[in-house]
Amino acid sequence: MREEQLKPDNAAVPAQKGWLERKENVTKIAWALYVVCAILVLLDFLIHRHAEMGFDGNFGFYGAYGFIGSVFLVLVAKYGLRPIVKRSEDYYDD
Amino acid sequence: MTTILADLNYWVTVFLLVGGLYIVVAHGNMIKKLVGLSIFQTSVYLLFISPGKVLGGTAPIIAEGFDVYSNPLPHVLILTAIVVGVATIALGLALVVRIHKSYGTIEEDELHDLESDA
Amino acid sequence: MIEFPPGLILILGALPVPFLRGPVRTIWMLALPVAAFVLLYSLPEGNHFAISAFGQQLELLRVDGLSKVFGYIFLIAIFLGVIYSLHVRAIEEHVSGLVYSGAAIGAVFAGDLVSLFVYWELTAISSVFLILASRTPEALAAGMRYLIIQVGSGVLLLAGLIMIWHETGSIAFEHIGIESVGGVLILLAFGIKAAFPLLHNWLQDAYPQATPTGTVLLSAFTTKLAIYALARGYAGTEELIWIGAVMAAFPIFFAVIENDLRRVLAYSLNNQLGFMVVGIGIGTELALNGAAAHAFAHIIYKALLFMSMGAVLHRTGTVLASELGGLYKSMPFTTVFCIIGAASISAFPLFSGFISKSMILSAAAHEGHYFVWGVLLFASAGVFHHSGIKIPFFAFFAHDSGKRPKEAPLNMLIAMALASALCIGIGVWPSALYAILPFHVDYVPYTDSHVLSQVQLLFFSALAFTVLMRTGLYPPELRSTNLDSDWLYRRVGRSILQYCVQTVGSMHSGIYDLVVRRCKRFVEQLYRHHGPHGIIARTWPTGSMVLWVAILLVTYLALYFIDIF
Amino acid sequence: MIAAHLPALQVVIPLIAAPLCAILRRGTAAWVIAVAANWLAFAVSIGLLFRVLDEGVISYAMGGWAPPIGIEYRVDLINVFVLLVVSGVGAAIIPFARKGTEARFDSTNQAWFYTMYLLALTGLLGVTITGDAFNIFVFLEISSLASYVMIAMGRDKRALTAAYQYLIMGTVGATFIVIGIGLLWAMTGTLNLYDLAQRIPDIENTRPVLAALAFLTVGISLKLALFPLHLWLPNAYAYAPAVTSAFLAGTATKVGIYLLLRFFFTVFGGGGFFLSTPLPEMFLVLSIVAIFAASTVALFQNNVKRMFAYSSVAQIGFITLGISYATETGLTAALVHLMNHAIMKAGIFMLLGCVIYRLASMRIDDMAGIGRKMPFTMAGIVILGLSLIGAPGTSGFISKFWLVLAAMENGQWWLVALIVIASLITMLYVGRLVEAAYFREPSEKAKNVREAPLAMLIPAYVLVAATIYLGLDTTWSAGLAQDAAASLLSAAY
Repeated sequence: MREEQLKPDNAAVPAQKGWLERKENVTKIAWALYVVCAILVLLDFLIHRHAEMGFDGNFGFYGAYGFIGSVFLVLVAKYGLRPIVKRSEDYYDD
Repeated sequence: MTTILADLNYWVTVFLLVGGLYIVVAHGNMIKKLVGLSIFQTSVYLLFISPGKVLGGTAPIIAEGFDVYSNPLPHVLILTAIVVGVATIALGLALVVRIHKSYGTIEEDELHDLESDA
Repeated sequence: MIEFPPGLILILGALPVPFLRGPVRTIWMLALPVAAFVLLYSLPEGNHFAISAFGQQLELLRVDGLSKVFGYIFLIAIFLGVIYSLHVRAIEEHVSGLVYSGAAIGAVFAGDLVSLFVYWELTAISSVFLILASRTPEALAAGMRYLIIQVGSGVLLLAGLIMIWHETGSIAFEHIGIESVGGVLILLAFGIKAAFPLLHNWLQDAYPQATPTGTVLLSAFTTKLAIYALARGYAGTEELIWIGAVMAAFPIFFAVIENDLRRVLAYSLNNQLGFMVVGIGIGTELALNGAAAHAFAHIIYKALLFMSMGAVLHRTGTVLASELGGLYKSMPFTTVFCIIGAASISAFPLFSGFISKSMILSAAAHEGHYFVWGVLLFASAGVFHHSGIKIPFFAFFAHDSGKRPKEAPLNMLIAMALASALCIGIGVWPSALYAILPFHVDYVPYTDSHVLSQVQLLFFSALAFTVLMRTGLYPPELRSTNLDSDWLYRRVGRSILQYCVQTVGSMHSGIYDLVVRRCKRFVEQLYRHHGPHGIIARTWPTGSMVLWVAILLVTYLALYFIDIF
Repeated sequence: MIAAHLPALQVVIPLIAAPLCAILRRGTAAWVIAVAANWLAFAVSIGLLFRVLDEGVISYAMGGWAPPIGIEYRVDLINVFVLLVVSGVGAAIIPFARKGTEARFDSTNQAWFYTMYLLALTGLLGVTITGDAFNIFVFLEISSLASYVMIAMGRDKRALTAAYQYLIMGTVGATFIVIGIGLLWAMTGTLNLYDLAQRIPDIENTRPVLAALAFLTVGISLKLALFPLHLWLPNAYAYAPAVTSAFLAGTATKVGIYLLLRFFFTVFGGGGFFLSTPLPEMFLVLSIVAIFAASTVALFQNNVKRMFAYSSVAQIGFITLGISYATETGLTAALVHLMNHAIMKAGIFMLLGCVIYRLASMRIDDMAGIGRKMPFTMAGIVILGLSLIGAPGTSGFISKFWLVLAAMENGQWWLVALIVIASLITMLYVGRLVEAAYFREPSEKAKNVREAPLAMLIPAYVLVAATIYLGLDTTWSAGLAQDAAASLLSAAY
């Protein structure tokens, strides 16, 4: 069981690279995402929104909240939290 | 002075008690410890027997001409206690014999060293 | 009709398991939750099974809407768990799994605090074997820490219940509230098990150390039992709203930088509990329904995620994000199931998380808790980030690790398939779940507006992830230990004496220095004196023993005589 | 007719059976006699219990001499409770004794072993039932002398030194007790406990009475192994044969506790006197030290039997802690734990006896992986271990429950915390054993062992079952103990 899981992947041969790993495809996916996001924002014009609290009915509120929130989360975790809490893997072992 | 003499039996009791205990504490030899223990027990016999004596009383056997008797109860009790004491010392000595056979010594500090190694 | 506690069916049913072999054991273990489920289904509301013990009347089977919904989901979870672990040979894992689930179900139906406490402790004791069964030194240490904390929670519960019993003369488990000291103690006990902030770290410490199958069961019962208990005893306690908001928000920061994917899931578990706690704190019918529904949905998708990571661990021996990647090529089914779980926890429309989480958010908005609502929305985006994207991305895609493990064993795949079907089923037909919630539901999750908002939120989060990845801003996966509150007892506690010596000792000198040095020596001396050759443990010479006797005699004599003078 | 003589029969049955064993000199026959005598004694205890429940205190004049001159046997709720524990634990142990003794001794020595066992039983029952102070001393010595022999019969040669130490300490303790009794007798002229109780209140604060109290305290503390007078106990339990360890752990120290209660509460007059002395504080401190010091030592032991011996010292601390409150709840806690601990610790030592029988070692490293080889034995140990920790559903929980209740009644919250911490330490040392037995690869020695014979397992499991039963139904433990505690406190007899 052990040997098959560690079988080295012959990554040097480009033909064996999966579709998902090729750079141009990744770029395609990213562009698809950008397009979907744009459409979603535009849908705000079409769909009537019953805002519960007023401010959440603003144009693009959820999109902006999700984007900004996520960036905030990652950057705080990376630059704020990690420097404080990161220790070597065997920190508790001694 | 008179008070000390009046309580002489108690002083002897205390002396035997402390002396016996001292031997148990101070001597490393297991047989000497048993001797100490025996002395220590003897103090109890005295403690019980001496208050049983009524001054001017006679042995508690009903006979004409006597109406003051010593209390017979302590004698009975102490007879029992002596038997118990003898049994204890006998058992203790038997154990010492067995310990000597097993370890080759009956000095407690040497035994302690032997057991720590084991 | 048979009226028997379903939890006891599992606990008693676990006893013969060590003696069964092969298919008989499989059938027996699968039959237990099924039988309990059928039984539970047939039970009407009310108290059905009382015994007297400790001189009290103990209600072991209190059936009502709240207990029933938790009973159902716990039985589903153990059923899935049994399937998932069928390949495991170690008997103790099977037995402890069944007993553990039985205890959790028993606790749900406990109508009084004493039987709740008994089951509470039983879940602690039986579940620790799922951690110890990993048989690594780390698992042993983590298991012991887990056990101490869990048993500690039970002890707090005991202390609280005795106080409440003293005050009210009743041990019934109804609304408790935090007006009395006993109520606060019990809240603390529940809070430990529910992983309240700062009481949470046992979860991230212990769960990733359990066996692949053990974690699945652990993720289902302990914390959700606490959620049930909170909903029963502290519904509408306003403090819980704030506690829950903190819980929902802070673990996701840790999750982003965590490398061990099972620990990432443990953090996200913590975050999901936060939603439920908020719901309980709000305490309206909609909020409580939301908390119960979210617990229901959460158990399934979280188990599914742990199952997929368990399968990866089973096949590759690691779940470190830095070591994985590209597994979709050889484990396609597991990949798909993992993505379904990820979609559910992220609350994509048509997946189970969508129809339950939104109830809590709506309830928060209804009651005017706008700030909390905002925090929860942020947490929703965050969940998507670390569980929805990070887990499948780093395990199955990302850079190719070169690992080509076999697909997961058949029984694991079946369990994951069933869980996936449930996730989608609940997401598509929410009315079935809404029907068994404790209160009447007139909530409609699928409105244009709501679906659009959620999809916008999630897609823009994904956009943020993509942008951060492509600009290289996303934190790289690093092998590391990230400190959390366990640092307090694992490091600070241990070095506090040395610390005293260094700081205090340099400030003062002379006598103070001496005292501190004594303190430092205390730990060494503990072993020197109490260890096998220590002064307290070693065989004393008879003489010194007798000396002790004499000393004590003199002490007593002195004490008595002082008294009469 | 027989019912009237139950108090005498309680002691006489084992007393007569003992020399019978010695005369027969045949192992099997002696065992049959011992089982019969012990079971009869248990039946008598049960009979006495029902009589006491029906008609109250029973007074029985030995040999027809009316008290206070003759020796009186007096049975009330307190001592019938202890009689029940002693004879009951013995009744479970004695069938178990067969396999172990058969493997170790020839037929004659087996007979001697049972003789000694019955004498020890006689002594313990006698101490408990008699109402005469000097009689207590005599019975105490009978049981002690027999137990020294039983300890010395252990397979390790260290058993000999352990027995010798116990002999010295035991004799000193018994002598202290008899000195105390002597002083009381000199002051009052009576040896009957209940007569003493009538006369002492008048002279309570005289020096000889206080000296007597000091001697009694130290002497009894020695017998019940209260810290720091416990030093004889660990070796005695660790190196004695399993049967002896189980029997002594279950009964001897418990009878010591009984004496403590009887003298402090009955003879010196209820809770009031006890509270007026410095004893409560003294006991509180010593109990806490006992619990923590002994538990910590247990944590570091490599010999499992020694580990549980130290655990006994700690558990005795819990009992004396309950006594130190001198409240009804506190005394109930003490009595409940007396019963529960007797049962669980006897059970643990019996199951450890099963391990020794197969494995011939008590080192924790040798016991690695034994959980798979001896599943029933280890499962029993785990259940009893849980009870020791105080896990709910076991009798240990009931004990802790009452103890916590007593501490809270006195408003001593810090003590509740200490009790909890002590339970956690207990969990650690029991956990050490569980970890070794279940989560390590079998040691060289453990590889070839198999499950212990049923003849040993069944008696042990009787005690396991009792532990669980008493965790659920407390009619016979806490129910009785509560009444007994109330009568102790009011000094009504």
